[in-house]
Amino acid sequence: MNSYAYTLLIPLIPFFVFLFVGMAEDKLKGKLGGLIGTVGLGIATFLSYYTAFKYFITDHVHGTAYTSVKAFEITWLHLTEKLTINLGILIDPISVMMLIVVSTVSFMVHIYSLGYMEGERGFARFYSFLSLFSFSMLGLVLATNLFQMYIFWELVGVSSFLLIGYYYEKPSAFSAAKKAFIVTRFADLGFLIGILILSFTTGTFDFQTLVDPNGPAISSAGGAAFMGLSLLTWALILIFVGGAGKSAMFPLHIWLPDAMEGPTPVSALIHAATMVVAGVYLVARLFPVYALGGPVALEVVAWVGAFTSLFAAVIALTQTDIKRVLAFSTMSQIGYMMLSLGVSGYGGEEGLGFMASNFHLFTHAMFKALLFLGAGAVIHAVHSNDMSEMGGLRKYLPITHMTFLIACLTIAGIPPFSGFFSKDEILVAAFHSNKILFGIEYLVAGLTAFYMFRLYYSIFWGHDRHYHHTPHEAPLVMTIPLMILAFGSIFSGLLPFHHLVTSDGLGFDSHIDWMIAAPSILIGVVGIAVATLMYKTENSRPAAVAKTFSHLYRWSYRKFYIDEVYLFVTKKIIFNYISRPVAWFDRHIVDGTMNGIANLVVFCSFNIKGLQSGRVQQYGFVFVSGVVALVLIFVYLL
Amino acid sequence: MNILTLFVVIPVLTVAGILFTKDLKQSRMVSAIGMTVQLILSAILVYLYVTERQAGNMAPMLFTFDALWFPALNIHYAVGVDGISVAMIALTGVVVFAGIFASWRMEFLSREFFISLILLATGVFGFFISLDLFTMFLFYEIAVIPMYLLIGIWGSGPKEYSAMKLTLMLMGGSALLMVGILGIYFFSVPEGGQLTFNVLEIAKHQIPIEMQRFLFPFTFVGFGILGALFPFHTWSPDGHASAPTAVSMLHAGVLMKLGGYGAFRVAIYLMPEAAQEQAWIFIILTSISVVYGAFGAIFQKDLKYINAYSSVSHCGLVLFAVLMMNQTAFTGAVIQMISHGLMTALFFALIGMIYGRTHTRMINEMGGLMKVIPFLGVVYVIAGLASLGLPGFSGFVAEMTIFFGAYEHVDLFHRVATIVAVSSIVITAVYILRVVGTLLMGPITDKHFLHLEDANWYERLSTITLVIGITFIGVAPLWLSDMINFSLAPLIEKLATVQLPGM
Amino acid sequence: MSLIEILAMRNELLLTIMAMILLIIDLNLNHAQKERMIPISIGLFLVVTLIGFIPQPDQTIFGGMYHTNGLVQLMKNILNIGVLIILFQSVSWLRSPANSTKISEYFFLLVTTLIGMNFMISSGDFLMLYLGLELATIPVAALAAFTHFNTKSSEAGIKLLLSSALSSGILLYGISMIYGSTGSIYFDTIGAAYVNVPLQVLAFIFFFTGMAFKISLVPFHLWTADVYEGAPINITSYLSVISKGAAAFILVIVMFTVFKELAPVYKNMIYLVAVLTMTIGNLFAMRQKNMKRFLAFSSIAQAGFILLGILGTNKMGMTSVVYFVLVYIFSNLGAFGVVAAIAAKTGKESMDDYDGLYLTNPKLSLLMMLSMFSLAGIPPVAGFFGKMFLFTSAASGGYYWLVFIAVLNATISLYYYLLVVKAMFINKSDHPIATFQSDGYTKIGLMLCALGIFVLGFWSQVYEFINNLSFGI
Amino acid sequence: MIDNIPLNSFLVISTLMFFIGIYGFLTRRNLITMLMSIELILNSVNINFVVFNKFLYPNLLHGHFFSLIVIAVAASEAAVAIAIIINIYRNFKSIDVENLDQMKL
Repeated sequence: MNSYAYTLLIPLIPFFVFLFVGMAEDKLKGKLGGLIGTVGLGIATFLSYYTAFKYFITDHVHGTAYTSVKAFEITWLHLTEKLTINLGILIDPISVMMLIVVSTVSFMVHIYSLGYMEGERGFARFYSFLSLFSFSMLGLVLATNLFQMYIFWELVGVSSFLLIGYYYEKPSAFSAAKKAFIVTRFADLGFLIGILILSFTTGTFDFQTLVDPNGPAISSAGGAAFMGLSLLTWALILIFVGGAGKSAMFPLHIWLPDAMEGPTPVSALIHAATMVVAGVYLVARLFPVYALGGPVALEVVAWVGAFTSLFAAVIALTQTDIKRVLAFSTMSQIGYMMLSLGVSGYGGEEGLGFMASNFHLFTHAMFKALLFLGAGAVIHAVHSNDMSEMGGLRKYLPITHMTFLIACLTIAGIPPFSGFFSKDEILVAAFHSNKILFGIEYLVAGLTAFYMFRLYYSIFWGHDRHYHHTPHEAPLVMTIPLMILAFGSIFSGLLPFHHLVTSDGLGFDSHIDWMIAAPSILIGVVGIAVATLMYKTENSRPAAVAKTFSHLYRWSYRKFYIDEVYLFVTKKIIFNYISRPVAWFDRHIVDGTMNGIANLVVFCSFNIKGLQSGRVQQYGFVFVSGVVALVLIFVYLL
Repeated sequence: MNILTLFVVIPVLTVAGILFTKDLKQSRMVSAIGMTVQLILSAILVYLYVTERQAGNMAPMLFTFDALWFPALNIHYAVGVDGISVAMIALTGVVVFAGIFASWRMEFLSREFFISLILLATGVFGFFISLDLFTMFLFYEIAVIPMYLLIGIWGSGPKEYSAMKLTLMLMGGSALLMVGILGIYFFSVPEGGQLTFNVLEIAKHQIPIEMQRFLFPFTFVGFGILGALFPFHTWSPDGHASAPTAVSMLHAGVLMKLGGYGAFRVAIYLMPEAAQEQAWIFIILTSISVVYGAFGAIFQKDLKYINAYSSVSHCGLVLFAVLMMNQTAFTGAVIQMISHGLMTALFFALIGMIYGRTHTRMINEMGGLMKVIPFLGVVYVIAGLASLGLPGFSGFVAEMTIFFGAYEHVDLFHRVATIVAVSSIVITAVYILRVVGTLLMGPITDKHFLHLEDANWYERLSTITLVIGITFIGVAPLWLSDMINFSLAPLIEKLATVQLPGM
Repeated sequence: MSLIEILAMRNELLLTIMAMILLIIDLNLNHAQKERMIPISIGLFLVVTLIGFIPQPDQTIFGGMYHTNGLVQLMKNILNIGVLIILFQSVSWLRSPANSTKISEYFFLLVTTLIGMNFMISSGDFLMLYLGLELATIPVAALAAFTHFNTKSSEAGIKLLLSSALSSGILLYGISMIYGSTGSIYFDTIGAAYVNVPLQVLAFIFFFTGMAFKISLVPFHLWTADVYEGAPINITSYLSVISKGAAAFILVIVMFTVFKELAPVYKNMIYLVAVLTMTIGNLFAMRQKNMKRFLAFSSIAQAGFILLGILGTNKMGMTSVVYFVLVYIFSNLGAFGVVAAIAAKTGKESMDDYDGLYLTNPKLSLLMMLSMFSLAGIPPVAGFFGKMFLFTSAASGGYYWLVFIAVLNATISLYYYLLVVKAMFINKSDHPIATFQSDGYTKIGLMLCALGIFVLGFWSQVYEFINNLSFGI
Repeated sequence: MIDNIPLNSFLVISTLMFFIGIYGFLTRRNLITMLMSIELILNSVNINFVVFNKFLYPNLLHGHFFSLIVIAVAASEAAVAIAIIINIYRNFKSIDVENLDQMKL
């Protein structure tokens, strides 16, 4: 026990809120459930900020490395002699950073939903699920060991499942939830196997032991090899598969767009800011192991990240559902983070990428949550997700409009907004490690600026569509979070991340490298300009462009048919070519054999009935021949 | 009287009491009282056991009681429990209790129903407490035979066929078992010693290896049939599908555990050498049944069939773990038995309750039930999440322990088998969510469902009891796993002495 | 030889006296009064049975022709109990107008055959054995043909008589060879002189088949089904329980004493016959719809199990055989008792008539179910223990595969026993057998069976008692 | 004079009788004839006993007594048999064994 023991409350408060609100769901009238949830999370948020303050400022001796502190730990289960599952709380730079992100966004969403979800059936249920999610997410970021992380990883998955499927009477909503759960579950399979291998090669789950540069994990790097790669590398790759599943990295990304079926605040919280970056967090958590133990695995991370960011950006160009556009942009931004982790080295300047990744994670959480909540406000106003049914909203929704614009500029990487700083660090890191990756990211920066402003213009500019009632600005309870987040997205860029969150805990100095920054600003501006040209006012240019690149357009619009491929695999292969035969085999072969035996017996009993002819002389004959047979066998043969 | 003997006496008294009742009300009241007492008793037993252990009692079996029954054959009525049997007894207590309340409205021949149900329970309790192979076998058969009447009389669908099939296959299993047990008996002691059926006595020395080679398959498969070992599982889907609710609960929840428990307590414990040699065959079979059952479940449309196949998968995991033969895997096996017992009992209870309302078990004929029967719906979701191994529920603990135990083996064969088994968690998720989706979610398909009433008090009681069990183990597994762990020590020592020829 | 020694044969003497008394009383009764014979004879027989339990020293008289000891006495008592139950059960049948004139004949013949069996069991040489055998068989033939107007009955009678005559002819031929080769007919002298030479094996086979006929082992069983079906139910139960039991007793004794030198040979023979008997018996029983015929075949299968005990050729083996026969008497008489009670009231003997019986006559159905489970060897009823011990003794000889086959057969038999249970409990019937009350005698008979079925298993002293009297090779 | 007939020829006779008896039993359709065949079997047995006794164990009498008993038993057996056969004749108006197959399978 130590001065951080109180942090136990941070996850526990939402948990008890969940229990209480969940049990007393139908008793809680009106917004009571929501208020309880919000207050509970408010406390948790306050504690998180206090922790951050305490950890980064008051408790920290200047010039020394940030050490990781175990605030609390209990034994949960003994597995083998060596392996024991503990539950606890680990305080170190990234976990505190995540603590801030999660609690802030979650708190914002809680407040926002008081307005957004007003009058929904099962309002209290919504809040109980939100609290459950907050609990699981906080537990995940505070995990002291890999297995605890896995436990909460699953819990996060299920609460996301519950929230996506919140409108469970809509079949599409539930199937989206199902898809999300099963895809991530499939990825978690990799994670679990990774854990199995890693824990048996290193004999521990504990992060502090794992990331110790001369601990069992990294020293086992040269250990037993399988198919050319060391077991450790395999473990890391498999673990990354788990992370990729949660963070919607290609090709496990298919669940994220559908997940937009959930209520918009949920998308903002889970599918933009927190849960989807769990993958990044996982890799960051084990970063020393990746960097020192399995560089190959790290390369995989980099390339997957890079590809996904490009891939998603291209799709985002053509989507018309605003939430889907945001979803794909989320994928693309997470791609950035993964890449930047992938290109990073360990320690000091080398660890720039690591720092940049977390930095971007932080800023992205702010502006992406802002974007989603803004989109939510828009949807709230026009009751539609489709761009084509929007336009000219800027005069109806001034606040939303402003904040949305800020967010767009941020994501486009225009200084002095925070996005610029974090993205710039990433580009620098990429530039120093691998020019190709750098090129990709550079391109993606442009694409991002383009499609974001495409979105922006088609929502807020252009002429009005005929709305069945004039759109009105969202209530204060919704706009205040927007403003707070806008504030965050503007100024969070000024945080000295290179002193706070670094790969080895030691701060280092970094400055903006204008050789890279300038072009990145430039391409951002270019993207915006093109978007302005095409979408500020209705004109035929977009159509023309679409026609010239019709194939590319269609493919991008159909998300490169990945969904169809998956559908084929699951429906056709699994269901028809495995499950159906299995069922058939069971009915006819296995069962048939058993029945066959029974039938055989019956058959015999029918065919020997001739023996019992009812004629005494035949009986006598059988008798005598029986005697003769016995005599033959036992007198002459034996 | 010895506390363990009470576990047999109380049900018998209950049966006697039911004989004097007249109608449903009285008989269900008597049986409810009896089984409540039984439940309390098992709770007391757990408490006594834990305190006894903490007091430092290191005996392999506690509360032992031994009475010579057939001196000529040295057959004893010998009872005693270790952590494992205590856990199983507690499980049985809970499931039977829930089962009684789940069949609160058994109008037709209610007296006979409760009598047979409790006779079945008697057999199960007796099986778990007995240390003497003869009495063990006796109780085993006592537990099996009432199934015929229970399914045949109160069942649904092709009940005669299913009942006959189930009974005959299980009896065929006991044919194998008989050979195994007699074989063990005649080699229980070195030449000239007093032959014995007592497990502990037999375990003291090694059965000749060539006899083990001959007897192990008999014993293991004999128990395996009851544990739904592929390809001898085929009685289970039909049987479960035709059985009335409480019977499915008891059967899948408890009776199938006799298989795992016996395979562990008799086959492995008494014949470790042969087990080591032949494990690979059965590991292949069990890994098949783990995946096979899951895939089989995906395709089914009848709720009970789905659950039956998932039971095949989960019980396959039990035997799989038992065959892994290390401390962790054994612990996992026992936890899995308990968790599956609770989960599947809960499932069957819910299915029975839903069936009682919608009068169909075909998932494609139902939909949107969550809206009309929220309580049952929520509990069903909980059961589903538990059975797909979500943290916080017992299934997760069990599966993780098993996987880690299995993965402890360093050789490739075991690890591949493990990974095959691990992959089942995804398939499980698929079919569970498929059911939940079509059954509870979406719009209401049939307007008759609009005025279904939600669970009554006895249904709530029966389900909540099980849910509590599941979550309790899921949240705080440590006490349970330690209790089991400790009791495994003798077996682990015995295994440690085994010289592995070849492996 | 003093007169006191004659008392060694007290069972036989008492039964003979009883038979005489019955005849004398019968002379002084007119048709109306015949009914009185029932209480008188049952009372007398009860007395005989009770006297049988008075302990008695081992003795050998007539120069070894006749000997008695604890085991023999026990066997006789077991048979007495069985016959007593049958007497109780047959009352309602005797009261039917067709038989009311022949009541005393029935008792007389029954007692006579019992005398024969007693002599057979305690015989010390082949002459006495043969004499007892015939005395036990011929009156049964008369009983089988008891209902003289019924063609089936007389057919049964003649079939039984002819085939038994043939078998006893062959048996005698075997005995003559034994005599020729050893020069003696006394068990002990022969047992000492017997060796494994072809002639004597041949002789043994002839003798064995003669006994196999009595126990109705495959392939010497074919008469069984027809005779059982044709004969009146109580005679059927008598044949299937008492005479089978007696034959089993003497067979196991002879096997363990006279032919012990031949054990290596006859073990294989018994192995073969046992497998055949169990399997064929089951296969035939599966299809039967007539309850008597059904029980006949099932009793054939049961005989196969008895051989497993003999195969043990040790103390455990003999104990298990005697114990099994004891249990088997109660179980089978329970079944036959129910069939008899129903047939006496309604004349229905087919399994289909039993549909829905439980709803109308629960007690009968329960007893029937218990008997079925006991015959199938399902715990907790006694049959389980009987079978279990037979298997144990077979396993003690190392015959694991035989045990396996046997238990599989037990499973098959469970199938058709369950068919009866199914008919009574599960099947629905539009016109089930109406509810009826049996008379006191029948009730007592049935209750005795139920009691035996329940108690014998758990009450291990019974087994111990038998075990202390038994012996092995 | 009997002494100069060897034992074997007696045994051959008895064996022949035995098998003739069995043959008759299995083939004759008339119940009475079947009974007679059985008598043949029994008599072959009697011959056996007597000659064994006379030739091998002349100083003992077991064989003789045995054959006497067998004769007596055979007589009683025949008596009962005839009784039943008469009864059958009443029922079937024939004593052909072929008719006696109402019960089969």
